Formats: sequence, C-alpha cells, structure tokens
Amino acid sequence: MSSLVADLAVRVGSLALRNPFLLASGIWGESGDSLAGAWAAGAGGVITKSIGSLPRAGYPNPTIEEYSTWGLLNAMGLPNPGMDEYPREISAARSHGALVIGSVFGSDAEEFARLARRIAETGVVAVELNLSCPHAEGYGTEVGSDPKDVEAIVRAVVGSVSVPVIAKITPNTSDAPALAVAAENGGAAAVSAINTLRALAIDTTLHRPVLAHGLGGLSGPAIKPVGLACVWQIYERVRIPVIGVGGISTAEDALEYIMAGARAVEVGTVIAHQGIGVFSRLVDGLSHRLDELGYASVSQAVGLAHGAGR
Amino acid sequence: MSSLVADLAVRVGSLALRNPFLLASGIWGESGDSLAGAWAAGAGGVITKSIGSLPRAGYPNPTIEEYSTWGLLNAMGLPNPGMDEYPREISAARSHGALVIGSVFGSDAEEFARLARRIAETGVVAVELNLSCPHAEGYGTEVGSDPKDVEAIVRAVVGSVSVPVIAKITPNTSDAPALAVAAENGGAAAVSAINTLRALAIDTTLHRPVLAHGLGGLSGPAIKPVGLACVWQIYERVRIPVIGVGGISTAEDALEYIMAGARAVEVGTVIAHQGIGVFSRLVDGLSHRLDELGYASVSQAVGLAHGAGR
Amino acid sequence: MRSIVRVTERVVETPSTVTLRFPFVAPAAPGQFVMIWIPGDDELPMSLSYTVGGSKGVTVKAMGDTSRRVQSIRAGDAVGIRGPYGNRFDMAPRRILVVGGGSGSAVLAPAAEAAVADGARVTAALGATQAPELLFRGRFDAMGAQVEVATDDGSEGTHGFVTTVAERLLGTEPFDAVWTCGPEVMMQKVAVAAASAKVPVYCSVERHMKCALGMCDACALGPYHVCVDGPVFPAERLLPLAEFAHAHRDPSGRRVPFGGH
Amino acid sequence: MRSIVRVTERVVETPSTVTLRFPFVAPAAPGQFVMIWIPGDDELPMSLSYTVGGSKGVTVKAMGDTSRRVQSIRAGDAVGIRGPYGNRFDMAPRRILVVGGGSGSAVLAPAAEAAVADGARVTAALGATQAPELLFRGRFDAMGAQVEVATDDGSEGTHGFVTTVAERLLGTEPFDAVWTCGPEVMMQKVAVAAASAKVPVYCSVERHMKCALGMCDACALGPYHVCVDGPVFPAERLLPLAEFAHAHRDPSGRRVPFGGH
Ligand SMILES: Cc1cc2nc3c(=O)[nH]c(=O)nc-3n(C[C@H](O)[C@H](O)[C@H](O)COP(=O)(O)OP(=O)(O)OC[C@H]3O[C@@H](n4cnc5c(N)ncnc54)[C@H](O)[C@@H]3O)c2cc1C
Ligand SMILES: Cc1cc2nc3c(=O)[nH]c(=O)nc-3n(C[C@H](O)[C@H](O)[C@H](O)COP(=O)(O)OP(=O)(O)OC[C@H]3O[C@@H](n4cnc5c(N)ncnc54)[C@H](O)[C@@H]3O)c2cc1C
Ligand SMILES: Cc1cc2nc3c(=O)[nH]c(=O)nc-3n(C[C@H](O)[C@H](O)[C@H](O)COP(=O)(O)O)c2cc1C
Ligand SMILES: Cc1cc2nc3c(=O)[nH]c(=O)nc-3n(C[C@H](O)[C@H](O)[C@H](O)COP(=O)(O)O)c2cc1C
Ligand code: FES
Ligand code: FES
Repeated sequence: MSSLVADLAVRVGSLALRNPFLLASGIWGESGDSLAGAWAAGAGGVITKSIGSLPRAGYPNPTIEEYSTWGLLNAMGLPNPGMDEYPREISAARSHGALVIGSVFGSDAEEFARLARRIAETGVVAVELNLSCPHAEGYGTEVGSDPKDVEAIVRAVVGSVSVPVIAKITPNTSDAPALAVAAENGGAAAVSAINTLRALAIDTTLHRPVLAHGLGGLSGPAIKPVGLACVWQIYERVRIPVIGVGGISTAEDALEYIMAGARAVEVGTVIAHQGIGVFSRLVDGLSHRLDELGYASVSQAVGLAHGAGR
Repeated sequence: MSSLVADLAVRVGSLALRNPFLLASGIWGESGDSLAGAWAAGAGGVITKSIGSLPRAGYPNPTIEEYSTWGLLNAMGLPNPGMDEYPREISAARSHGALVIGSVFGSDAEEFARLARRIAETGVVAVELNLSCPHAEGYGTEVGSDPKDVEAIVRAVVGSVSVPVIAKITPNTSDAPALAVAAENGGAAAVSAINTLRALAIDTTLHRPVLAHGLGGLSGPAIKPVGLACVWQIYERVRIPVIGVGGISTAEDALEYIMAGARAVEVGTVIAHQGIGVFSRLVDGLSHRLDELGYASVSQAVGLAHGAGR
Repeated sequence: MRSIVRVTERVVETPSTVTLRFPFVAPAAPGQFVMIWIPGDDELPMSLSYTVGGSKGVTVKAMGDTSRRVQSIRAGDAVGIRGPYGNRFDMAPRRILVVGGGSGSAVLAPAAEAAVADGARVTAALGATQAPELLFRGRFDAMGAQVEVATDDGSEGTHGFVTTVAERLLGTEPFDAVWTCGPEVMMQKVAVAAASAKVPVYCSVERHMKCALGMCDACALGPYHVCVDGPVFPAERLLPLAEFAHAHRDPSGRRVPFGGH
Repeated sequence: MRSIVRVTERVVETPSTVTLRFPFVAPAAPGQFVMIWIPGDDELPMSLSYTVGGSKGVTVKAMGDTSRRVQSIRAGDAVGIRGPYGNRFDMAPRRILVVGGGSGSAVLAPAAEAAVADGARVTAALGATQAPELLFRGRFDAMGAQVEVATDDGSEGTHGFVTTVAERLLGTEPFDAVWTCGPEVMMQKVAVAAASAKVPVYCSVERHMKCALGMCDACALGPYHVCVDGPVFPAERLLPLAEFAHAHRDPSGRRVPFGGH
C-alpha cells in the first residue's frame, strides 16, 4: 500500500470517529465479542442490535432470502436479549476498546426514553433510535412514519440522556426529509438513513411467502440508489449531520453517500458477502480514492455534489 | 416446445387480455410503430407513454444510469408529444391491431379528466393514470401521495370516460394500500403498482449527480421485492383487480406477482436487457410453469400465496 | 440460492433418528451444513449426512418440537434447501479417531467415508443411550472402520460414556487427528484427553442459526460465527472460550447455560 | 458502464469539425457510437471516429448550441462515456464505395480503414460546403483509398452535390457495397442510384437519443430503434419508411420534418 495521506477521522456533531465506517445496527450486534470483532476489524464505531425492553426471539426462520449479490431480504423480527441482559454485551465490547453506539426500539416516546436512558448508562457514545424497521408490528416504521411522532420520541429521548441522539429514518415514506426535520426539531444530534425497504419474496412452487413473517426489508446494493436519494434530500433540509446507510459495499459507494451529504456511513449487508474484512478494505479504499481525487480529508467531500451548479 | 395447455387469457375487470403481460408505460411507448411492435412481439396489451397537455422535451441527458443488470435509474422527465399530436400514434398502433391502454399525467383532477377524455376518444381500451412518477415537479408522486388527491383525481376521470380507469400507485409512500383504497373509492376499475423508486446516483470524480435532473427513479430487478410487497398489501385491502409492475424479467417473477395478487403485470426495464423478444419468452415461460405446477389458468394462481396459512 | 426439492426417501435410522434424502446438486463437503426449510413451519441448520453426488441427505434426531416435525416429513414432501454453508473437515490426517455422541454420527459418517476413500484409516468411537440408538453403526462397519461403542445402559459395548472409550483409544494408538461431534461437554472431555496425547481435535459445534451468512450474530460463539467460521473448529480455539461446553444463546441472543446432556 | 475519462487530445479537423481523443478500452467496431456526457451540460450520441485500441475518438461538427459546446472541450477535461452501442458495418464486401456528407466521414473513415486493413478496396466520395471542410480527406488518402470530392461552392472537385459524384462512380465501377453517412436526403439519393446499379447500400442514420438501450423510444424510426437496430441499416429497410429523409422526432417525440440540408 502507498502511504495514505487523506484524513479519515470525522466528527458527527460532538462525536469523534476514527473513520466514517460504522457497523450498522442488526449486523454482528447481538454479542459483545462480535461488536469487539468489528471494532478490531477497523470499524470507526459499532452500533448495537436494536434493543427493546424485553427479550424477543424474533420471527421464526426463514428470516432471510438472498438475491444473487445485489440484495438481501430479511425479517428477523427485532430479536434481542432485552435491556436487562444486554448491557453485559456492551461492557464486553467496551472492554476491548470498542466505540459503541447503542440502538434501541420502543413503541412510544416513553419506552424509547426509558431504554435510551438505560443504554446510555452503559457507556455508549451515542444512542440511535430505530424509527424505521419496516416489518415489526408496533415498532420501527409504525412509530416512525409521522413527523409528529418522530419529533415527540426524539424530544423525549434527548431530555433523558446526555449523549448525542441519532434518529434512524425510514425510507418507506413519501417524505423522508420531513421526518429528518422533525428529528432535528426534537433535538437529534444527527439522523441516519436508510433502514431497509419494505419488500416480499414468494415461492411459486409452494405458493407462499418465503419468509416466515411474510413481509421483510430489502438491504444491500439494490437500495443504495434509494438511500442516496434520501440522504441527498435530507441534507438539503436539515443542519444536523446525516449518516448514510444502505447498500454500501465499496469505498466508492461510501464516497457517493459522503458527496450526497453524509458525514459518516453505516455498513451492514456487505458483511454477509465479504466478511468483516470489508472494514479494512473500505478504510484503505476511501483513503486511496480521496488521495487520488485530491481531498485532504473526508470532511472536504461532505455534500460536495450539491455544489455542482448544473 | 411442448403443447401448452394453461390458459393465459385474463380479465382485469371488464378488460379481456390475451395474456397478462402488458408493455409498461414509458417503454416503447412514444411512437405508434413501437407500440404495434410490442403487440406483434406478443404483449397482452400495450400502455402508452404518459401523455400530458402540452409537448414536453423531458429533462436533458443524461437521463439514465445502469447498474449492472439489476437496476436502472432514469429521469426522462415525462417527455411526450402532447395530447394534440399523440392520438395519431395510437391510431397507428391500433391500425396494426394493438390493444392500447392510454396513460396520462396531469397536475390536478381537472387536467387528468380532460386528458383522459381526449385519449379515450382515440379508441384505447382503458386509461392508466400516472399518479406515481417520482421525479417530475408538479406531477406524478407529487399529486399521487395523498389519498384524498388520488380519490378526487380518479373520481373526476371516472366521471369523464366510459373505459376502465387504472390508477398507477406510487411506492414512495408509507401506505400504498391507502392510496389503492382511495382509487377504489374513486371508482377505479383497477390499480397498478409500482412505479419507480425515488433514487439517485453520484459520480464521485465529477462530484455531481449523474442524471441531469439529479433525482430519478429506480426500476428493474432491484425493485421486484418492493413491488411484490406493495401488490401483496394492496390485494389485502381492495376488491378491484391489481396489476403488478416492477422488476419483472422472467415468467417466474410474473408468477410471484400473480400469486401476490396481480391479475396482470406490466414489464418495462427488462426490454433494455432482453429486447422485445422477451414477451414471447414470458408467455411461453408462464405457460410452461403453470403446466408444471398443475394450474389450468392464470386466474387459478391469482392471490394464491395469501391462502397459505402459516 | 434456495432450491425447493421433493424428499425422495425417508429412512428410520434408529428409534429417534430419521434420514431424509433429496436431490441437491450443489457440491458439498463433509462437515458442511444446509438450512432446511419446512414450509409453513421453520428452517433449521442440519449437517449433510450424505454429501456425495446429486442425492444429498440430512439425518435428524428427535429433540424438541421442531426436530420432531422435521422427522414427520414424508417422501414426496417439498422442502427448501439453501447452502451448503460452513467449513469442512480437513482430509489430510491419515489415522483418524472419530468420536460421536447423539446425532454426531450424522456429520462424522460422511467425513469418515471420505477419509477412508482417500486412503486414511478410521477408528470410530460411538456413543448412545442404548444399543438401537447407535447411529450409522452399519455405515462405519461398511467403510471398514474399526468401531467401538459405549451405551449409557450398557446394552452394548462399554457401559457408560463414549469419552471413556475415546480416552482409552487415545492411549493405545497413534492418531493424527480426532474428529468429534456431540454434546459440548463430551467434546470438551475428548479435547482434554487428546491434548495430553498431543493429537489435534476438531469439533463440529452447533449454535442457534438464522441467516447462515455470518451476519445476524445468532450463532455467535466467542469471537466466531459458527455458520461461517465453523461448524468445524480446532479444539484449541474452543477450549479458551467461556461459553464452550457451558452456554449457548437462545433465539433472542440471551446466554443460556447448557443443561445436562 | 459509464467511464469518466479525461480528453487526451483535441484536433481541429476542419473549420467546423473537432476530434476529441480519450482513453477507452472497451472493444468497439466501426459503425458503433458512444454516449458522450459533458458534465453539467448534456449527453450526446457520437459515432466513434477512432475505434481501434485503447485511445478512441469522436469527431464533432458544429451544428447547434450543444455540438458547439462539445467542441469547446479541451485536453484534460473530463467527459463521461458509455457504450459502445449499436451495430457495425459488415466487413464482408471487397469493393466498397463510401459516400460521406457533412460529418459523415466521422464514421466512414474508421470503417474504410478497417475494410482496407482487411484487404478491401475503397473508393471515397466526399462532399462538403467548401474545400477546407472536407473531413478526413487525408485519412482516406493515407489508407490508399481513391478519393473523389464535391464542394457546394466548387472550390474543389465537382461543383455541387456529392451524390452526383456517387452516381457517376456507381455507373463506372462494380462495387459490392456502398456505405454512406450524411443528410438523409443525400443518403436516399445514393440508395436510389445504387439500387439501379444493384449494389447494396448501408446507411448510418441519426435520431434523437436518450437511453441508447432500446427502451425509451426516443430514437424510433418506423419499427426500428436506431440505438440498437442501427445506426447502420441496409437502405432497403429505410426506403419504405414514411419518415426516412422526411421527418425525425424532437426530444418530446413530436414528428418534425427535416429542413433543407
Ligand atoms: C451446524 C449445525 C448442524 C446441525 N446438524 C444437525 C444434524 O445433523 N442432525 C440433527 O438432528 N440436528 C442437527 N443440528 C441441530 C438442529 O438444527 C436443531 O438445533 C435440533 O434439531 C434441535 O431442535 P429442537 O427440536 O430441539 O428444537 P426446539 O426445542 O423445538 O427449538 C426451539 C426453537 O429453536 C429453533 N432451533 C433450535 N435449534 C436451532 C438451531 N440450531 N438453529 C436454528 N433454529 C433452531 C427451533 O426451530 C425452534 O424454533 C445442527 C445444528 C447446527 C447449528
Ligand atoms: C448514432 C449517432 C451518431 C452520431 N454521430 C455523430 C458524429 O460522429 N459527429 C457529429 O458531429 N454528430 C453526430 N451525431 C449527431 C449529434 O448527436 C447531434 O445530434 C448533433 O451534434 C447535433 O447537435 P446540435 O448542436 O445541433 O444540437 P442542438 O441543436 O443544440 O440540439 C438541441 C437539443 O437536442 C439534443 N440533441 C440533438 N441531437 C441529439 C441526438 N441525436 N440525441 C440526443 N440529443 C440530441 C441536444 O443535446 C440539445 O439538447 C450522431 C447522432 C447519432 C444519433
Ligand atoms: C439482518 C438484518 C438485521 C437488521 N437489524 C436492524 C436492527 O435491529 N435495527 C436497525 O435499526 N436496523 C437493522 N437493520 C437495517 C440495517 O442497519 C441497515 O439500515 C440496512 O440493512 C441497510 O444497510 P445495508 O444495505 O448496508 O445492509 C438490519 C438489517 C439486516 C440486513
Ligand atoms: C425509461 C422509463 C420511462 C418510464 N416512463 C413512465 C411513464 O411515462 N409513465 C409511467 O406511468 N411510468 C413510467 N415508467 C415506469 C414504468 O412504467 C414501470 O412502472 C417501472 O419502470 C417499473 O417496472 P420495470 O422494473 O419493469 O421497468 C418509466 C420507466 C422507465 C424505466
Ligand atoms: S446464523 Fe447469522 S451469523 Fe451465523
Ligand atoms: S435512445 Fe432510447 S430507445 Fe433508442
């Protein structure tokens, strides 16, 4: 490798990251050892699985369906050990030095606030609110589609914790920017977008949905163009930093998000295809690409595509 | 080829189609000769480009961006010769025997009704309302995202024409079924779903969006899982027939839509990858697959995946 | 990636164990597993007990409700198969001791067959609650392995645990490798015994699985994901783990101690 | 599919014509075109005037605003290229007459070069408004083609239309094929003349293009899509079409009659 000069460190509000690549929620996020492993593999930070009040087994299998390498459908059903048990996983990850962001999901502002407060006590550097899982009854998109709800939830959480609060916005809406504005009004330090797209697969021989839950969420390369549009539109409407998620598998994908307005990105599905080694490839790849294009830092590239007068 | 026994003819309300494969709006739909060509290639019916009141050049190029073979981004910008000129294309297509469905776009109920009345005079067998183009200011999704607007537009059109009215629903919403219900309440004979997903591509060397318009719409295989989810959810909420669109490139894809609840399907982007010959492959493929699975007709398979008690 | 196949054959192997055979052409190696979907019910990881050619198979032991429902599948029924996933037994060793408990023979039998076909010599130590439960005993005999058995009730072979047999064999013969599959406390004992004899041990382990793609974390075991880093692990990687032989995670991700085996 | 490349060279070929060279490794054949994107401006179809090796090129004639802006691109500027698209000239004929008007030589020169390299003999009839506008005259000379010219102002060669030259040549020599590119009324005249001499004619035609993938219908010409069925067509397919030499479609899809040429 040639010596890399571009500075990959980024700040997302008050949050300082060694590089912009975060482990997305729900991937390698159930056990502390896995979170630590993602950190050791080079992630700029690791986001936990979304944690709720009580243990949830999630939906029965099949919980995933693969489309070649361009997409993945899942309906895990927010499995998680619950907020009583999970802190020990965060401790384990932190004992390996990992920078951990805690993700929580609840059914109303009060539950979100309570969960956020508890996870904040574990030493996470920020809390991400899952307002966007597209396939869990009573959670996620169901509580995150109305700007009023989003603002109320974010406000309640911001009033309960001292760490930055990140609102994860759904793409399954006609107006993602309005949700981001609501999060900003509620006091969010950042918004992340996108979660998976509501989707379905049917097996025609068995004439039934493939996933046990029926509907699921699409992730992977297929959703990158959709995520980019959301980040682009959100960036034009809010002043708080935006975190890009959806279909990132190369440094070039990440740079698209950054130029669309993202200060950091989250990566998920690519880990199923490339393994955890993808973090070091993304880090090296982004350094090289920034060098090649003549940028001294990630920050110089943030939102740059908006400047291009047509 | 073995002798095919499954009956591919379908009825979408009062509309009788020789097979369920319709040419989607905006593909091969600007010229009468092309519409006739798609019919000659085996389409069950052909839908025109969406036509507006005045000629529109559409957006400058680049208007498309390809992702390998799994997706295509476009922002054509609703180019069309306008309602004064376009009827001659429909006449040309009809003179070759083509079964033509006229697609129109307008900015309000009145314009939709006026355009629908005029296109209905040309002998189209049905009118499809484009309530769903994701990237044209003042049209498409912008007038088709609120159930009240959808109902009003559909009602106005239904009151103005005697042919069946098909409402084409946007997937860029939190609640596609609510839009379908609104269309049903307005008197639509059928709903079609989906149009493209709002999406974006950025060139990082040039740090600007690739498409001249910036935002565009994603089509092709990548959106099939999203279209299936929409059709599935809509089917559970309305009694009128549903037409499935989005990412169909094989007979198997079409059968997924049919089992999710579609009585007919539209195909678009696949034509860029496989040419117009895809219609005969789809027709043969569906016949064989229905034979293999033991269905005597397409109708037997419609919505079948909903029956599977889990 | 997912194939819907019809089960061609159902073989009752022991009172509690059933083999299902089905057409599945993807190449597979002994040690690998598939996710088998019982439509309308569930999808489970199962080692391939037949890995060669176009007719593959899995061998299911009745444990809880789910495995019982898998056993109720008949010839002609449709199941979904995706995979094969995971790693494989390394075929380099020439003198192999396999130690199987419970349904462990499901994965050890095809591995031993492949090794024998490759010129290796195999000794098999098989354990079961009682003689009729000894899985694939005939398969081991047929491949020319030397077979020693242990039963909990003493109805055949050594009365007691198969680990006792394994310890004895390790003391008498110079093995290159031990391959083991069964309850983790059993595998742990085997690993400790083999360590003193300086024979490397490879354990096939099980954890709850959902994605089988190394993504969802359901199968986390220390720093590993059993679905992609395993299911076969050298024992020296497992022995230092607090969880090995002590705890697994339930479908919610909670740690649950292993009951007795 | 889309490459961003930097223009390596800009050559003023005639007072109204500029060639841009750029690195582009995708294999291409004479007759094919690329979509060239001028960032922040537009994307246009352009025949490849250099098709061999890693350095390709397009040759642009100043027509309206857009082509003038394309001409203003300098060496070092970044452009986007996708393609090559469309079909190619068939290299079977051994005795070829090329008839070029306007920027037609842009596609005819590389085709003739390839034919000559392949052992064919080429005669070129080139037309222009005036002598300095004769495009790629030197290239035709260099490849060993017999060159005859016509100028509107009589400043060189035949005074008048290149079609007159073509008609004369068709009467005197036994050609296997005519390749032509230029205004459609010109190509139509060539096709009619060649028909009486029973020589097959291939025309490279232009229509407004957007997708270049045979999907959007912008380039519809009768039952054809120029982007995938063309741009090279046997004249007998074009002559029966009401639109050929009479009308094209503007970007909205309206039919617009051709002006004089
Ligand atoms: C790599 C691997 C290979 C295996 N190979 C075999 C084999 O060859 N033969 C064999 O009999 N068993 C095998 N198993 C174990 C098998 O997958 C089940 O765990 C076992 O059948 C227990 O099921 P049960 O009836 O006790 O489930 P229950 O007690 O009914 O379990 C409760 C729930 O957990 C689910 N469940 C239980 N275990 C798992 C699991 N590991 N992954 C996903 N879901 C699970 C059940 O489906 C059910 O939803 C293997 C497991 C793994 C991980
Ligand atoms: C297959 C093919 C090959 C071609 N090869 C060459 C070549 O080698 N050399 C050459 O000089 N010209 C070539 N052209 C023509 C070229 O693409 C332009 O049409 C031409 O440069 C005229 O541009 P203008 O300046 O007149 O545009 P304007 O008069 O400015 O045109 C108005 C608008 O139409 C657009 N436009 C015009 N023509 C086209 C078109 N065909 N497709 C898409 N957009 C268009 C312009 O960008 C602009 O937006 C080719 C065209 C085709 C279809
Ligand atoms: C298996 C799986 C589980 C997920 N679980 C969660 C979750 O618990 N909370 C959450 O906010 N997002 C969850 N997501 C969404 C991802 O964090 C991410 O937003 C999405 O997958 C898009 O990114 P990707 O294309 O890089 O995977 C999950 C995604 C997958 C594929
Ligand atoms: C180039 C292009 C142009 C389109 N134009 C229209 C249009 O004018 N009206 C409309 O209702 N849909 C239009 N669409 C959407 C398609 O009709 C269809 O809904 C969508 O592409 C999804 O189907 P597909 O994946 O099979 O292409 C267009 C799509 C493409 C790709
Ligand atoms: S089963 Fe999902 S990571 Fe192993
Ligand atoms: S340019 Fe779109 S069909 Fe030819």
